[in-house]
Order: sequence, then C-alpha cells, then structure tokens
Amino acid sequence: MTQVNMAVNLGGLEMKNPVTVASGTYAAGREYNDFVPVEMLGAVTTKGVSLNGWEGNASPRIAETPSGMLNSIGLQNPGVAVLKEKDLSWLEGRDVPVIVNVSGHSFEEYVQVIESLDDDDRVSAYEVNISCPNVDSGGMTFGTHVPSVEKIVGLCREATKKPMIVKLSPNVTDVTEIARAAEASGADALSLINTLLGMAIDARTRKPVLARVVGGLSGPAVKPVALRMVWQVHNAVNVPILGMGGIMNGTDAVEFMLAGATAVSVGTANFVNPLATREVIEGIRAYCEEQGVTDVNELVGGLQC
Amino acid sequence: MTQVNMAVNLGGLEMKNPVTVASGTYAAGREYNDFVPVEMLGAVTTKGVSLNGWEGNASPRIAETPSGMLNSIGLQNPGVAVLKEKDLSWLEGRDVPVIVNVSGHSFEEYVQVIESLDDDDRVSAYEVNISCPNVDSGGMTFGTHVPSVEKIVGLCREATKKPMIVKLSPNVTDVTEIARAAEASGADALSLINTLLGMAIDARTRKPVLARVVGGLSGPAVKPVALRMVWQVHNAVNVPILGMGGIMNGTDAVEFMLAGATAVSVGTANFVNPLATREVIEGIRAYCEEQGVTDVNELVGGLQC
Amino acid sequence: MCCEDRSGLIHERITLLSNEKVGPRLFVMRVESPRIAQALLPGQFTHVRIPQMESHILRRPFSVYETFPEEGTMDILYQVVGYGTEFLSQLPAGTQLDQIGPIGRPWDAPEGETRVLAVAGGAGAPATFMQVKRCVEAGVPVDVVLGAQNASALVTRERYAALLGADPVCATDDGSYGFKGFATIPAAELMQKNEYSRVITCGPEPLMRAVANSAAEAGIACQVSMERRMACGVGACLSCVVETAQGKKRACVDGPIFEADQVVW
Amino acid sequence: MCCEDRSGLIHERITLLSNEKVGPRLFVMRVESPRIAQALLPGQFTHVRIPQMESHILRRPFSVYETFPEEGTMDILYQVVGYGTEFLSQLPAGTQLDQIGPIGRPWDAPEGETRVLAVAGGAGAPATFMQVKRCVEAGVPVDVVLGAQNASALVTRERYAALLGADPVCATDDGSYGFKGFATIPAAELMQKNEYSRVITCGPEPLMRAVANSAAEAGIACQVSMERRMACGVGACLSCVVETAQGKKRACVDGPIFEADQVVW
Ligand SMILES: Cc1cc2nc3c(=O)[nH]c(=O)nc-3n(C[C@H](O)[C@H](O)[C@H](O)COP(=O)(O)OP(=O)(O)OC[C@H]3O[C@@H](n4cnc5c(N)ncnc54)[C@H](O)[C@@H]3O)c2cc1C
Ligand SMILES: Cc1cc2nc3c(=O)[nH]c(=O)nc-3n(C[C@H](O)[C@H](O)[C@H](O)COP(=O)(O)OP(=O)(O)OC[C@H]3O[C@@H](n4cnc5c(N)ncnc54)[C@H](O)[C@@H]3O)c2cc1C
Ligand SMILES: Cc1cc2nc3c(=O)[nH]c(=O)nc-3n(C[C@H](O)[C@H](O)[C@H](O)COP(=O)(O)O)c2cc1C
Ligand SMILES: Cc1cc2nc3c(=O)[nH]c(=O)nc-3n(C[C@H](O)[C@H](O)[C@H](O)COP(=O)(O)O)c2cc1C
Ligand code: FES
Ligand code: FES
Repeated sequence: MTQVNMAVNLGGLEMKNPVTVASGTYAAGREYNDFVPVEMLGAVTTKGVSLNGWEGNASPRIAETPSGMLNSIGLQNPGVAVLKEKDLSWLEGRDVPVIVNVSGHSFEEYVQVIESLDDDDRVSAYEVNISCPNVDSGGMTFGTHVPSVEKIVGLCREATKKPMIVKLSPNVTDVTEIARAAEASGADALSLINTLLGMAIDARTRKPVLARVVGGLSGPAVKPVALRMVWQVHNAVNVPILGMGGIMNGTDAVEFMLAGATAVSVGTANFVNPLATREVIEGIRAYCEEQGVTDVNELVGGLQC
Repeated sequence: MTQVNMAVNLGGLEMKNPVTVASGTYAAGREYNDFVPVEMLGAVTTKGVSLNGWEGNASPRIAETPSGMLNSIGLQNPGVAVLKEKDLSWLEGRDVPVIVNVSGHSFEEYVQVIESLDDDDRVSAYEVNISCPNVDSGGMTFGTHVPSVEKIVGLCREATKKPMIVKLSPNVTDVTEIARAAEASGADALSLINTLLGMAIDARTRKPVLARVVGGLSGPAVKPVALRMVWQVHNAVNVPILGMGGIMNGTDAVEFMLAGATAVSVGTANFVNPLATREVIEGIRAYCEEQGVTDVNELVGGLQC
Repeated sequence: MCCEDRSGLIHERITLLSNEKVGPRLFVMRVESPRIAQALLPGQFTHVRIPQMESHILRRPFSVYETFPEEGTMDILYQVVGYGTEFLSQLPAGTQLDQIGPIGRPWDAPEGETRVLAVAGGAGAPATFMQVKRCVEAGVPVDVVLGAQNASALVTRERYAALLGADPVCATDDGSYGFKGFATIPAAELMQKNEYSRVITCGPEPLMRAVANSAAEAGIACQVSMERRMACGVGACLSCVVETAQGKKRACVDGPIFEADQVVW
Repeated sequence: MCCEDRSGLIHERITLLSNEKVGPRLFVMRVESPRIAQALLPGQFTHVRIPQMESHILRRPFSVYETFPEEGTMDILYQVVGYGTEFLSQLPAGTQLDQIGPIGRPWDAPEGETRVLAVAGGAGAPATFMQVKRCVEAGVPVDVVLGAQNASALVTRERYAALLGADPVCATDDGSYGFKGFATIPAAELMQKNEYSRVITCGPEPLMRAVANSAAEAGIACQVSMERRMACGVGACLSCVVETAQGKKRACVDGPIFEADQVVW
C-alpha cells in the first residue's frame, strides 16, 4: 500500500495532517494528552483568549440537544499572560504547531492580544474569533456585518505577519459576503462554522436550561449547515478553509474536505469520545487508501456536483 | 379534573387547539386521514401553492441527517386551480380551518395566488412563504432582506382581509429585524422557522446526496435554533407566532409556547410517526392538566428568564 | 396510475419473530403484523420504523417478500446497505417495531394474462415473488429470471423453485450459478422465444431499464417497481417523485409499480 | 484545589455485570472496569458513555459507590432522573459501555483526622461511602448521617451498616425510618455533641449548604462534592464551573471535592 501524504498547508501554516481541534473544546491539549498525545495533531487550537481574562457566564453553561449541545461558556479565560505562562510553556518543545484563538471586547483588544503574542515563537498562527455568540460585546457582533469585519480583520492583519485564520459565524444571511470581506481585508484562511445561536427550555420548570438563556449549538446536528457554508465559501474565495461543525469521524472530515476544507477541526466529538481526533486522522487516511488517493490535498474541493 | 381550554386565536384565525401541520409535510390532510382525521387539528396548512404550478427539483430530494433531514422538493405543486378543485373540495365540510401556504416566483405571483383564492370561503387564512430555500427565485430571496419583505407583505396585505401569517426564514443575521418589517407591513401573525439551508455529501461517491446540492434542514436537530428565534421574535413584535422546527411531541410543543408561540406546526414528525399531531395535541393537554393550567393560552410566552 | 382507490392505511405495531442471515449482507425477517398481512397486495410495500435509531429519524420502505395472512405474519427480505439496515440486521427476535402499510399501487392483477415473465435482480427479487405466486394461483403461466452477483446471493431461488416446481432461470455476474452475466440477457432471449402478455421487473434501475427496453422492442406490456428515497411514504411530502410521461409521480402512492413505457429513465 | 498532580486518565471499555433496581428509581450497576477500579480514589468519579443513545451525545458523570480492585469491578448507584439514566436502567447485563476515569480531586486522605462526620442525602449517598470505608480502614472514628425521602429510598443504609458495624444515623422526610425531617438536623446535633476534625458531605445543594454552615459554626473543616453539568469531564471545556472564593473552578478536575468554605453558594 502506498503512503498517503497527509500534510496540508493552511494559509501558510504547515500541518502534518489536516486535523486540529475546535477552539474551546480542547483547552491547550494537556487535558487530553493521556488519550491523544498532542503531537499527533496537525495543529492544536487553544481556547479563545482575551487580554486580561474573562469570567464567562453563569452556570448551567451547557444543555444537551438532539444530536448536539448548546454551550454558553462565554469565553472564560485567564488572559494572554497566563496562556503564555502555562499553556504555551506546556506546549513548548512538543512537535505541534499552535493556533491561538483570539478574542476581545473591542477592536483594540484583539490587536493587543496579537501584539502581546506576536514575538512569541511558540505561536504558529492565529484564529481570530469574530463569531462567538456567547458574549455581549465583541464576538459575533463583530463578525456579522461587513464593515466591522473589514475593520477588525484589517487591524489584526497589520499587527502580525503570521498566518491569520478568521473564524466566521453561521448566524448570517450570506456567509460568502462576510468571507469575501475577511479575505479582502487580509485573512490567510477562514475557519467555519462557529456555533449556531440556539436555546433550550425545561418545560417542567418553565425556565431556560442555560443561565444565559441562549447558547451556541454544536455537534452532529449542525453538520449539514456547516458543510453547506464551507462549500459556499469555497466557491466564493481563494484562501483555504478550516472546516468544522459536527465532525465525529473520518468520513465526516472527508465530507468537509470534499466541500472545500483544506483542514478540519474536531470539537464536540472530543466530549463524546476522547480519542476522536486520532480516529478522525486514521479515518481520513483509511479513506484515502481505500480510494487510491495518494495525497490528501486531492480531496479538497473534490465534490462532483 | 378541570377541562383545559385548548382554543387559541392566531391573528384572527380561531383554532380549536394550538396544533396545525407544517406546510409541505402533510399535503392537505387527506393522505394522513386514515391516521388522524383532519378535523382533530387546530387547522390544516396546505403545501405551498403557486399560480400555475411548478415541477420542483430533480431527485434525490431528501437526505437523512443527524436527528434531522434535508429536503429540496422545490415547491412542486399543481397550481392554485388544482388546489381548489381537489384539496379544498376534499376539505369542504370538514370542520377544520384551512391555512393556504402561498408561494410565487415574483411579487405579483404571490398576489395573484391570494386574489384567486380570496373569495373562496374554504380558505380561512394564508401563510405567505417568503422563506423557502429550495427555489432559485422567490422564496427565501424575498424573505431575507427588509425592503423586499416590506414590499411583498404590503402587497399581499392589500389583496386580502383574511388572517395573514408570514413565514420567516432562519437563514438571516437578525430575525427580529425581518419580523418587525413583516409586522409593520401588515402581517397578522408570523410563522417560524422554515428550514435551515444545509447540505449532505456522500463521501464514497464524492457527490452531494441531493440532486440540487443544497436543501432545507428540518427535524429535532433544528429545534434549539427554532426555539431561540421564536423567543427573540416574541420579544420583538406584538403579533402572535406560529412556532415550528423539530416538534416531535407535546413537551416540544409546550417549549415553543413558553418561548412565545400561540400555536405550533408539526412537520417532519409526521414522517417519523403518522400519529404525531394527535400525540402533540394530547401531550399539550396532559401537560396543562399536570401543571394545573386551565387555559393553554397561559403558556404563551410563559418562559421565566 | 392513481391512488384514489387505495384501501385504508394501517399503522401497526409489529413484533420481530425471526431475523436470519440468508446470504451475503442479505437477511429475511419475519414479523407479526396481522392487519397489514391480511390487506397487502403483491407489489405494495410497508414503511418501517426501526426502533432505537434515535438520530436516524426516517422510516425505511421495504417490499414484502411474502405474506401469511392466516398466521398474521409476513417476510421481508432486505440487504444491508447502510446504517438502518445494518442496525435492523442486529435486532433480536421479540423486538417491537412499527410499520405503515399496505402502501402503493400493486402489480396489475394477473387474471387475463396469457403468460408472464418476471425479471428480478439483487434486492429486487422479493418484490416480484408475491405476484409470481398470484400468477401461479391464477393458473397463468409464468417464467422467472433471477439475477445476482453470485450463487450465494441467489437467496430467493429456492422459494421461487418451490413455488414454480422448477428452478427459475438464474444469472450470476461471476457465473457461479446459471448464466454468467446480467439477467437482462436470458430475459431478452425468453422474450424472443415465448409469447408474453406481460413482463414485470424489479431490481437496480439499469436492469429494469434494459428489461423495459427489451419488452418494448418485443411489444410486451411491462411494469416496473421503482425505488426512491421516501420521507412520509403516504403521498404527502413529494420526496419520492419519478419522472413520467405525465410529469412527476410519487413512487410511494402513484407507484411503486409503474408502466415501464411511462417512466422517463 | 489543583489537578496538576492527578494521575493519568484511563479510557476503558467496560462490561455491565449487573444492573439491579434497589429502590424507587434507584439502581446499582456493577461493571467490569479493572484499570479504573484499581486507580480510583474515594470522591473521584467516572464519565460514562451510555451506548445506543445516538442523539443524546454527552457522557454522564457518576460517583463510584465502591470499587473492588481485586475483582476489577466497581459499583455505581444511580437515580433515574432523565433520558440517560432511564435508558441505562434498562440495559441488560453484558452490555458494553465505556468510561473515562478516575476523574477529579478526591476527598482528602483521612490519615491524621481525629473523628469524621459524613452527611449524605439522596443520590449523594454513594459518593461518601468509599471515604467512610477509608476512615474505617485507617482507624479513624467516623459517624454517618444518611437522608432520604423515605425508608425505601434509604438504599445505602445496609452497606454503611455492614461497614460501620452499626446502623448509621438516618433521616427521612416522612419519618418512615429514623429521624423525621432533613438529615441536616441530626448532623448539626452531632456536630454539637462530638468533636469532629472533618465533615464531608454530598447531596442536593441545599443539604450541602446547610451542613457546611453547621460545620462553619462549629469550626469544623468541611469538604463537599459538587455536581455540575459536564461536557468533557476532563477539564478542557469549562462547562462545569463552580463559583469559589478563588473565582470559577471546574467541578470535574478542580473538584468535585471542594473545601466548603471556598464555595460561593
Ligand atoms: C418501495 C421500496 C421498496 C423497497 N424494497 C426493498 C426490499 O424489499 N429489500 C431491500 O433490501 N431494500 C428495499 N428497498 C430499499 C430500502 O428501502 C433501502 O435499502 C433502505 O432504506 C436503506 O436504508 P439504510 O438505513 O440501510 O441506508 P442509508 O443509506 O443509511 O439510508 C439513508 C436514507 O436513504 C434512504 N435510502 C437509502 N437507499 C435507498 C434505496 N435504495 N431506496 C430508497 N431509499 C433509500 C433510507 O431509507 C434513508 O432515508 C426498497 C425501497 C423502496 C422505495
Ligand atoms: C461528579 C458527579 C457525580 C455524580 N454522581 C452521581 C451518582 O453517583 N449517582 C447519581 O444518580 N447521579 C450522579 N450524578 C448526577 C448524574 O450525572 C445525573 O443524574 C445524570 O447525568 C442525569 O442524566 P440523564 O440523562 O438521566 O438526565 P437528563 O436531564 O436527560 O440529562 C441531560 C443533560 O444534563 C446533565 N445532567 C442532568 N442532571 C444532572 C446532574 N444532577 N448533574 C450533572 N449533570 C446533570 C446530563 O449529564 C446530560 O448532559 C453525578 C453528577 C456529577 C457531576
Ligand atoms: C464548549 C465549547 C466552547 C467553545 N469555545 C470556543 C472559543 O473559545 N472560541 C471559538 O472560536 N470557538 C469556540 N467554540 C466553537 C467551536 O470551536 C466550534 O466552532 C463549534 O463547536 C463547531 O464545531 P463542533 O460541532 O465540532 O463542536 C466552542 C464550542 C464549544 C462546544
Ligand atoms: C418535505 C418538506 C416540504 C416542505 N415544504 C414546504 C412548503 O411547501 N412551504 C413552506 O412554507 N414550508 C415547507 N417546508 C418547511 C416546513 O413547513 C417547516 O417550516 C420546517 O420543516 C420545520 O418544521 P419541522 O422541523 O417540524 O419539519 C417543508 C418541509 C419539508 C420537510
Ligand atoms: S414519500 Fe412522501 S410523497 Fe412519497
Ligand atoms: S466538564 Fe469540561 S471542564 Fe469540566
């Protein structure tokens, strides 16, 4: 059997295989290291980080929904200094590129986070999260209108020469419009989808299940929406795509690549199966072997319509 | 045990209970009549109808997805004359109000459909579908931007004095903006959600599962998104809401009512369980009895946040 | 091509009596379903809810291999092709399922036919069995051609042979039983050789199309059983349409049996 | 309050050996899980994947009632409260599940304590059992107060009694066994009467809060076992946070055992 080339290049970021983790589902890799040594991943994507840290939302923060879940963590994080001191130190010397997911309540805060990380060699790339539905200012509010997308992506672009991935929200009328704005403003790659805004209600108590009432929907339930958006964006822009939304196994990942994703993120699946990332990597490889595909890049956008 | 009042008024439409069917999933009731006599429903909502009939999309038209399904029927229908001749004749004399779901490729076509039905007493109300994701012109393209929503709802309003429900798309950045535009332009009620635009891929064949590539996602998977939108719209407008999206049982229906729906539609659930509508009605009643609710209207918007 | 005169639909809770592997990825399940077993005509199908498949929400349509109205049971022969059939194949006897039926337009009654040819391939073989049985019972001469990948997949052969009192004509892709090649070839030969008043066929679309072509060339009336993805299974959702000379028709209630010359392949 | 020194996490396929109803909506399941049974300390929990629940995708966290390291088995006592536990209660012996464990901060080792009081209510009763056992084995005097709705729900009483050699103090809401009223009342009385170096408690939050208050008034160190909805169960997702004097802490790995005086109720 011929060896399959699994390496991909995501907007300047070299990955040994196309699989990273969805920000916020994997911390910085340490908690899952007993199950999947972080070096096995194509890249590790860290939990969203802001300048000085945020408390996040009240509990309960999650709800189970049909084939999915809602979360309203609210970007709880200890701030960029702690990220450097703890997470990046732990990652140092481990043979895996690090994508830092960047958040802020203001345009300036995004830039400040990048500036405080940019001369740190342990950071390989950024994922600029303009799509979190769980914070009141920043997050999704920046990512759903073209002018603010242009502004924030442009400012972040000026702050770094590292590969910059911009993470898009599915809660928009036309994702291609946002995607084009991000590309035109300097994104090296686009990641999608972040979570769909949703809600769960406990009929018995007549209360929302989440303390914050609404939260972000993820998991298999959203896969059809995610695939559609990846395919639409692939047809609309020239930068590579990091696809995600409900990827549970290798077949799901292959579907995203066929729709146009160069790499994929595994999120909610980690909660179901802590070995999910590993199985996704092996599943993609097995698919390529079965189909006689010698280079995983051949799959990208290979959908036959 | 005290009797529960199950009757509701949906923007002028009197319903003996709050349960109708989602347009397109139930034809005009006849096919399900062996399972659920149509008179049991609070109202029957017919499949989308256009002026002269449409062929719809190529097959395959459906795909199963995690806790949901995609459809790309494309509003196949035989036109308003056949609706009158066959469906409305069959419904005549049956004790159930009829909501006709209206479609068109142009503003004019919507109006023409309403005009050709408006003096027909067998029609109790309209549901104006400005949210079908499965047609190239009309449908969702009309329902995702405020100016065209205002235009079409205003034109339809001029054409009828019957209760007019406007059906909204979830594929928008801000559903409350669209809802307010529809209300301001004369909608008596709003129905939501129509399907989320999605896609399914067969990794083995590298082809989309649907002939039309994309389709509309429905079923339990979308319930969190639907509940969230019903709740947002309930807080944004004063007209009543017909809620739908993944309702499978009485508890789901109660959740929609707590979020702000005055009535609910059962769609995909009919495919899973042809007795679903009946069980939803009984489930709502049982909930009210258990909770000591004597009037189902007490549930509407009763969510405690 | 009409469903207006269909008999009432039944929603029945059914019990799995047995569920046996009979060939490569092929299973026969026997279910207790007294009301539907009574009412079902050859060519009609049932729409089955496989239990415990929480996130796979749709029913699965299956032809009925044979009904035993007295026992109140029926057999369904199915091939494992995806999640649902795989799951179904692992359910033990005693499991409760439910089904809707009998659905759709049956094969035309054989009374009046002079000689019938049934051509069935792969998982289509059960769909013609009850109609062949009806021909035999009505005293209408009937020939049967079965196609399969190989001898071990020819799982309906014995039941057909017992019914006919002789082996049906068989064709296998690898020649491991009967004719080596597609069933369409012996079928076309039979149409040249014998005078048929009717051909019926069920199987993969290319097979049915070829059989329909041969029948058209030979000037024989031909009915086909069409498969489409189905949501409602009762005619309400329009997910299952087949292109016909009269426009789009629903496979579930306008079919599954169609006049071959009306289908736009 | 730290997880840095936690031992390695194990992902283990486990087999259900038995799954018995022991009281109203209460079940004990015994599973074969040799590696986790070996490694687990009192107060730690496991994160269980219930099979076949396709659309209910999350794992369910459960305390471990008792481990039997030699046999490689463990008992989990659970209450049926929703879909998952209902489904679990119907699984037959022989079913394969999987679990991640041992997770979280255990109760502090009892060595050095002079006398310990354990107060457990409802489905919290299993969470203190192994710690009480460890006290007994370490020769630390230990008193136990169990609370439940009624006598039939006091399902851990006998196992505690066998361990202690005497009946634990019991309280039931309806007085059908022991003290009539909340377990917090006999617990507070015991704290007045005896000199405890440590109180441990698990149960509904109001119970734990009341016990923590009594302990604080009596000046006794108190640990509580906190429950939160959990997605990952390994410290990565921040879905399970508890408000503490040091800010938000993860119930799964910073807890589930917390110092009572650190929790912001
Ligand atoms: C009228 C009719 C009669 C049939 N009779 C038989 C029979 O007697 N024996 C038999 O083995 N099979 C029969 N089939 C095909 C059978 O319905 C499918 O093989 C089955 O639905 C596949 O389900 P799955 O979950 O294993 O496949 P999956 O691919 O996991 O199913 C995904 C979805 O696609 C649908 N689907 C997949 N393949 C087909 C297909 N070929 N036709 C229709 N829907 C499909 C499923 O129902 C489901 O909704 C019949 C189909 C129809 C329409
Ligand atoms: C550390 C820890 C130890 C536990 N130990 C035990 C035990 O020994 N015995 C026992 O009976 N129960 C225990 N629980 C509670 C148990 O996890 C829940 O009862 C169970 O998850 C309910 O699942 P369900 O599907 O039946 O309920 P559903 O309401 O259908 O579950 C929906 C979602 O909410 C979560 N959920 C619901 N109730 C709780 C709860 N009380 N705590 C955490 N998550 C919840 C579920 O895990 C699931 O994600 C423990 C919880 C935690 C956090
Ligand atoms: C618990 C949780 C926390 C998340 N936190 C973040 C975050 O900090 N930053 C971010 O960009 N996305 C965050 N996300 C979104 C995921 O990265 C991902 O976009 C989404 O979950 C869809 O992928 P999935 O279905 O595979 O989980 C979070 C998702 C979950 C479930
Ligand atoms: C097969 C199918 C056909 C549909 N056709 C229509 C239609 O003609 N007009 C319309 O307004 N909505 C149509 N819809 C959308 C439904 O009415 C409903 O808005 C949606 O399916 C969400 O509800 P559910 O999850 O309960 O199915 C259709 C949905 C399905 C699944
Ligand atoms: S399956 Fe719904 S119309 Fe045929
Ligand atoms: S459950 Fe994920 S951090 Fe605790």
